[in-house]
Amino acid sequence: MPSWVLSATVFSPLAGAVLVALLPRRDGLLRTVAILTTLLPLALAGWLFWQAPLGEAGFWLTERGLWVPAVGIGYHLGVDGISLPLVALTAFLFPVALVGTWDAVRTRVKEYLVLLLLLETAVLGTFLALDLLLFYVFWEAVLVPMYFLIGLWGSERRAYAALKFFLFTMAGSVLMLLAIAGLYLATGTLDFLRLLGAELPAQGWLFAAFAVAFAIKVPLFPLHTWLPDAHTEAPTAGSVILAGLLLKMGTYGLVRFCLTLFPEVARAAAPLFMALGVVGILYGAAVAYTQPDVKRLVAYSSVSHLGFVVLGTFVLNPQGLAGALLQMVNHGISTGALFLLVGVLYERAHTRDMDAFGGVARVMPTFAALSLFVVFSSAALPGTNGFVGEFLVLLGAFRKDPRWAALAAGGVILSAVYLLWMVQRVYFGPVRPEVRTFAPLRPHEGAALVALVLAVLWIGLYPRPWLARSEAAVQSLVQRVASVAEAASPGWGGRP
Amino acid sequence: MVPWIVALPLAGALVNGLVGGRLGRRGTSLVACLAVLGAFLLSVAATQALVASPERPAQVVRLFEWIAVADFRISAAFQWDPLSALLALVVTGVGFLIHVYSVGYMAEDPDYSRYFTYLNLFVASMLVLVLGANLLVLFVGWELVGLCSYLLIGFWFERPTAAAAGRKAFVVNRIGDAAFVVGILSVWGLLGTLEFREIWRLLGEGGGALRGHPGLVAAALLLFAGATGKSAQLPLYVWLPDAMEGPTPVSALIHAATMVTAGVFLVGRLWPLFEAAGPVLAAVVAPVGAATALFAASVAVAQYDLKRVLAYSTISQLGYMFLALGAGAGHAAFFHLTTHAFFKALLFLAAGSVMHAVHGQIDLRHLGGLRRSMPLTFLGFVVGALSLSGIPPLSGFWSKEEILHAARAHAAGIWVVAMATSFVTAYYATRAAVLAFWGEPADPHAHPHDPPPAMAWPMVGLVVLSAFGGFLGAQWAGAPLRAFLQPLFGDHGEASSVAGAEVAVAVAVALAGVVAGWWAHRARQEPDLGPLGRALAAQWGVEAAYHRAVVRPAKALSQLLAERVDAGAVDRAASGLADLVVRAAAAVRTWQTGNVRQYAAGVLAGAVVLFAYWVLR
Amino acid sequence: MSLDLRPLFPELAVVAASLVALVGDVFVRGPRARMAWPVAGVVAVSVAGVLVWRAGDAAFGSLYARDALGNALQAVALAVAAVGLLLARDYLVRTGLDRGEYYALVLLSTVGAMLMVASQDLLFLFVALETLSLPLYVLAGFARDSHRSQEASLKYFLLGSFASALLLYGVALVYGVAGSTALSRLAEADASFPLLVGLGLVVVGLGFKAAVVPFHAWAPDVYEGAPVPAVAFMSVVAKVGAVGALLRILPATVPHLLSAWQPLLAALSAATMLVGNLAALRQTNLKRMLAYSSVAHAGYLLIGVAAGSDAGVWSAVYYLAVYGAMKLGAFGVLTFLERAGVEADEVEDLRGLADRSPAAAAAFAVFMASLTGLPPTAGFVGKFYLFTAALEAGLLWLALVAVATSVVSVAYYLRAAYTAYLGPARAGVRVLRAPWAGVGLGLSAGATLLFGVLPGPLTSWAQRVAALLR
Amino acid sequence: MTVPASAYLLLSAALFTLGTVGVLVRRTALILFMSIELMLNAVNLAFVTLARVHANLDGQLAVFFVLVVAAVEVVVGLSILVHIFRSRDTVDVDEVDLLRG
Amino acid sequence: MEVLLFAVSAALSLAGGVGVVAARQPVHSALSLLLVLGSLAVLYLTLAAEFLAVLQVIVYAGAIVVLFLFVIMLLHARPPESRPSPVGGQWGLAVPLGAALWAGLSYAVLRLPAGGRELPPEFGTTEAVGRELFSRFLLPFEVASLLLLVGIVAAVVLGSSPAPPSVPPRSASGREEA
Repeated sequence: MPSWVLSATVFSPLAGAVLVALLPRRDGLLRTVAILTTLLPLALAGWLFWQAPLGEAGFWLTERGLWVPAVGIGYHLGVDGISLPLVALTAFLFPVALVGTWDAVRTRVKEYLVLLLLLETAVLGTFLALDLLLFYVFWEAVLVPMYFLIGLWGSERRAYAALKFFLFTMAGSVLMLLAIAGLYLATGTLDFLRLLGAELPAQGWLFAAFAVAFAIKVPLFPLHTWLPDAHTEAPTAGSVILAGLLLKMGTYGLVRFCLTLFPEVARAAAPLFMALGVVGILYGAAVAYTQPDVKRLVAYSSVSHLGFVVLGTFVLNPQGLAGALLQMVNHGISTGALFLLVGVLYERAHTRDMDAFGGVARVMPTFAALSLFVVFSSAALPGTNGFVGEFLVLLGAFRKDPRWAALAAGGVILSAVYLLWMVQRVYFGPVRPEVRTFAPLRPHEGAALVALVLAVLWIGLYPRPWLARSEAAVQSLVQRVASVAEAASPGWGGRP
Repeated sequence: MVPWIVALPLAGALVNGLVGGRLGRRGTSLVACLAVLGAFLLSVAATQALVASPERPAQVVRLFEWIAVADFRISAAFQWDPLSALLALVVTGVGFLIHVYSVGYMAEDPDYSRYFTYLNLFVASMLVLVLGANLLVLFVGWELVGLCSYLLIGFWFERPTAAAAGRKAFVVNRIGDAAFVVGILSVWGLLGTLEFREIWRLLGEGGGALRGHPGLVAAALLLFAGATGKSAQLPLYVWLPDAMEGPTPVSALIHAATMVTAGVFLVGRLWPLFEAAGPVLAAVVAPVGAATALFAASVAVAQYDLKRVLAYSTISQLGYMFLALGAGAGHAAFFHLTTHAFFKALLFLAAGSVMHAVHGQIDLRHLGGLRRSMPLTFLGFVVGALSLSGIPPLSGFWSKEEILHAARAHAAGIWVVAMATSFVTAYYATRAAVLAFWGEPADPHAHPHDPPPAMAWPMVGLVVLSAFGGFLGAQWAGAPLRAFLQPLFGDHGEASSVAGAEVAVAVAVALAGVVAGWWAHRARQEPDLGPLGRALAAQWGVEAAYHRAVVRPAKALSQLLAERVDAGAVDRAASGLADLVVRAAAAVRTWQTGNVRQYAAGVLAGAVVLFAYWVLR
Repeated sequence: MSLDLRPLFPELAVVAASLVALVGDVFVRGPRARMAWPVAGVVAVSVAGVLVWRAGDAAFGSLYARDALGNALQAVALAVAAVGLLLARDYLVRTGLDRGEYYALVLLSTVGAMLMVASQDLLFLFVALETLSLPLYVLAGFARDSHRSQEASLKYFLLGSFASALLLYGVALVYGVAGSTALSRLAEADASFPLLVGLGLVVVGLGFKAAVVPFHAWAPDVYEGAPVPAVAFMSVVAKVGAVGALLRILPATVPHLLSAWQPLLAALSAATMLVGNLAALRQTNLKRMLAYSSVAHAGYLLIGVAAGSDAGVWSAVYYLAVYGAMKLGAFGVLTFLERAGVEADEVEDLRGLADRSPAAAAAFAVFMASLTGLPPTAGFVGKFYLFTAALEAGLLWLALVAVATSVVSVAYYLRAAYTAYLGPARAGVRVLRAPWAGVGLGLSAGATLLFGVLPGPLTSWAQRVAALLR
Repeated sequence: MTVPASAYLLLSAALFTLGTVGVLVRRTALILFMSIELMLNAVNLAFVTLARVHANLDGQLAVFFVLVVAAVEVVVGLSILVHIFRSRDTVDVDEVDLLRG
Repeated sequence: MEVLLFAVSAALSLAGGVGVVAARQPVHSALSLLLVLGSLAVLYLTLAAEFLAVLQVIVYAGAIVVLFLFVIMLLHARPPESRPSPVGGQWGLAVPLGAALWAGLSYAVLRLPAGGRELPPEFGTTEAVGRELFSRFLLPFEVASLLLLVGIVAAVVLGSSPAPPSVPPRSASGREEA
């Protein structure tokens, strides 16, 4: 397989963005071109998914080039079992989000689409970059498009939310930048594969800097307060991408960098992260319950769900890690779909206040049926994708310490509580007069939701293709953490 | 063949769900009923094969590898053995009858195809539950039946009470399910497998080295906690009475005959595990079952909503089954499970007929005198009530007798409770029948009549089963059920001889209950039970206590976390930092006065500081 | 002693262009013909740039050296001058200020900066500094009839002279210690109190030019009052000269005194970043905000000086180049705007820019992102180099201050970029046609993006400076 | 050289300080400007003294250049001052504070 | 002799310095400045800088101070510091800062290496200085001519009455009209 596939995957949306920028301002045309553009990375990601060799742990396709030769920084992309699912998810979610919100944005359509396409390039790059500086570039490049997406097409408090989102993430990532600089000084390289074999100094501090950056992005309690605001104020497609993909950048970073580069510290810090994960699961669910705003409710549910991912990551065994990986994908699909649902409702009611709804299931039966699928996927009902991921995480947690699993299982109860509460208030109950005038589900909305529901069922019923592609990578990572930890004494490293 | 048993109703659900609207009512009903009938016939065929082979080995069909990571590998697989066969027959058999009944009952409903979609989906899910070859597949079914229960309870979702009841059912079940999940994890952690056959193999013969292992005890307790949720046992029973918000056929199928027995099935399925877990069965399962049986029966005495009476009765009867399991009489529990499915479904269908006839009226105080106008319904209800009360020779008598016998052999205290329950059961069953069918019609202008054939024939079928179903397990008939289940529960536990003083006492107690019920309500009056009556009507205050101790605090805690902690502290910390920066920014700006001389002073000050640094260095 | 003037050809070219503009102004009338001055200026600086690019190393007496550091910074200064001239033309015509003197002053100031970064002698440095500064004082007041412009000019002049005097005393002290003002002699001097005080006063004087806290207070006022194109030019050229001189004097000449001056420079750097970014945070006047941003950037540049290492030097050179592109561009966007017939200088005046000139708005967003230090812009790469240099020098705390203030800076840069995308436009604000400035803006934006996406060539180029320092 | 160099240098320091104080305390732009000239002259004195001390002419040449620069500064500065005075009728620097914040 | 000259000149220059800073009238300041310049010229003579002494008198006293005086006349400067200032006399800042500066500078100059080297005979003469100026310091000398050019341009730009432009003159900043 030619290695330029990776570059093509990453940069095809960028090319699309340029194209959209150059085309005349005819909204329909622009939207069509944008959607067609996103099909390119989808096709390429699909091909990667198809071609992925099973049982191979390393990066099975890499691409190298010189980038800043003067300081020995390279252009290095690569895909393995850990990044592949996320690449596939990204390539899948963007067209779905674009189709699902076809004409939800009616002002400055060109800018909107250009930003979304830029965002896709940045997200894909984040997941594929194998040079730390390149990773950081993509990581930060995500911020600006997202900032504008929230700030320009968001709802009432958009400026505040956009800035808050930016400041929180930036605050963490600059620390990561320092850590990257430190790594460079210590080893003379930022090539991920070379760093794997290098002797790293002051691992504790480096780990901490990386971990804080990722924890804010995840977001891990108590660094999560940017998230409800950003999710709530963002336009629908923005929320879908934000929840579905941007949060994954944090969890992906934890797995890819924190675990892999600093295994000893990761082991030492695992209890802390597990605790934070479990706190996040319970806290997010508890806070979600009394939110009057549907979008805020979904946003807090993300805090809860991402807690599972962190928990699974740091139990440091194959089931937990595989579950965490799968749960990243699942959360992307389910919560992305949830935000799409809210977007469909918002299109009709222009409010997100749960009190304004009631009886939607009577007026929009198909929509309600699809919604229930999504809700139960989010509530991890067996047969849906959520169950597979959460169960694996719980299994991993149980192996580590049954008490963690027991606490986390509490989150399973709570997710049913708040999600069904939402369903009861929005979809059920007497039909409110305002709701009676709701337009039925439109074809593009339906198409996006059906695509998501099919993904929900695919992973729920037959997750093998996903699990098999990451299994080897997961196992080798777990072994790496375990073996290094045995070889060296765990601890918080020295001072930088 | 086995996967097809599941596939047929699933296909029915799919067809009705996707294109049900275009099939028309007749098409929808045909698809739904035929799917279940097909599943029933397939089950019968498969059961015959099983009966034919004397060892009755469990037959496992693997479909595909479902979840596999490293040493954890689980397949989607079905298992056909006597227990699943029994349950599959009950589910598809009773299910078919209720499907047919529903054709009549729901004939006027605008969401006809949605109803049958759910109902077919339920049957498929229940079959997944009973046919699953490992705990995880069982759990899939377990949760899916919960989902269907949720959907069907809230079928008339525009009624706020229905929507709330559905959610309550799901959430309360989820509490049990969470424990169940941890139980599954424990089993895997302990045994490294979730396959039933493997579990049996590893824990056969009393568990061997693992007997009484604390992990095993924990696993058994957690799994039992899951069972209490689904089977509405103390303390998680509260959802079932509210579940009566659903259409009555649903109550009959899900909340009486099949789904609620899933807990009993689970314990039976993991019988070797429970046996190996040591004291769990005797110390926990039996007392919980007994307590639930008596408690729910007592509450049923004071209910006026006919369906609620039946719901509490169901809870009570499920308590019997757990009592039996706790007493070690697995076959008795499953015998009762089967007969209970017959007579309780019959009772519900009769109640449904009543509702159908009197325009949804279900309050016993506003019913009465239906005896003459609805003879078939009257017959069905009385047969069901008497069977429930354990009056010979109806089916309930035989199965209850087995349980009482086992209880007596197990522990005197349990037996006493069981007898007391028997009395109360007969009392409230008679009370309900009297209030509904005797006396003068409550509304002289109404002309209630027996239901149309689609609803009548299933009732007839269940009347027959309720009356004569006892042969399945009765000693005089050679206890075929016991023999059938023998590979699972073994031979231990002495069979009831159905003779002698023991039976006489039991029958006497039941008759006493019937007589008391008749006597107390013969004039359609409610005897004043004083404070006891009020306590009973209020379910001993359990619901209120839950509200005070769980629901309200949970809501308050959530509110507290959202407002005080999240917005008030966590977010405030971040915005406080931002405020600090902004205040510093404002301070810095005040230095910029626009005055040149001050700026010069600033430059000079900088220079002086520089000097100072080099002097002091 | 015969003089080989060849190394001075670049400077001479620029001087010649300035003379052309001055003298020609007397004779030439008519708007079309007057286009000759900017064209001549741009051509001259381009030629000078090529000459600098091709120039080898050569010493010119003991005062002036044509070396890698000088060449690099001269190239930056020339590029800045070229873009600065392009940005000015449309504005000057519009405001009736289109006089040859403007171009002459810009070019003379550029010569000052060129000499300053190449000077090997403190005395010569002083003369060059004045050659840089005096034209800037006049440029600040070039909008003769504006009270604000006058005030800017007066403040800049008075404070600038004051700072020059302080610098001069520093030179005297150094001379007293070393017996010469040549840097080569300074390099041999041992640490002594008078030497350090002398160096300190030199730092004060140069710090003033670069707008380093606490010598920065003039900058916001002057930038607000002066005409926009002049601000764009001066905000960059003064920094090129001053930071270049600091690099030459401190890390390149007295590395053996590192332990003496490093803490001080680091402290200045930290204070500058903090004050600059904090003060910019609440500004509603865009020119003032950019002025404080330029203060803040002086702080970032000082990191490179404070690091005192090869990496520090070349990182600072890199960042100077990048800073030139993004700052010129940021101010340049303002030359497109006009409110009620005068300069539009409020952040709010940007409203609606995206609708009326999408390209300008997009470019502005790029400049803001780059000033913030976000990838994939050049500002990010530059900051990364500087932070790395700080870490390498063991100045972790300084790096932390730098990143923390970068985060703070997000708030005001992004707000400005964001405002450009809000509508509707403020009443009375017009977006003007400015083809010359458009070219300048395009060049700046192109450089900002190019050096961010493909930093390799510029990095190698900057690194040559460090290699040849030794 | 009977008077020690340090005496000259101390005088220069004192004059320089006087100049800086003048810049800080005077409001008339002209006087403020003259104070700066005073500072430059103090520097010149130091240069001349140090040239004498080191017995090389660099210091004296420095004075020459300072002189030239001072002359140009005066031209430029006075142009600015006169210009401002003509349009605002004041040379009080405290009144020149349109720009602030 | 030298001591006396030094003492008198130093005293006069200090007095002049105080005068520059303290005089109420700009004219008095200018005259005080003249006093300083003159005294310094004398001191230059004692320091073997005859060329500079001459230059000091011609350029500074003869040109610069005269220029100052012209401007003072032009502005018919009245005592301006009558209205209250927003920052006051700033003495509170100036005195401690000045004291610190003076202390620092004094300490620094006292620690400079002592001289005592023999001077060449023609040291400081016009010829000697000129030779240096046109050899080693030729470049700054040329640059200084550029500076003078800047001065001229400044005078032209700021001093000339505005040429009648094709568009009406506009101020560069928007807020002042408000």
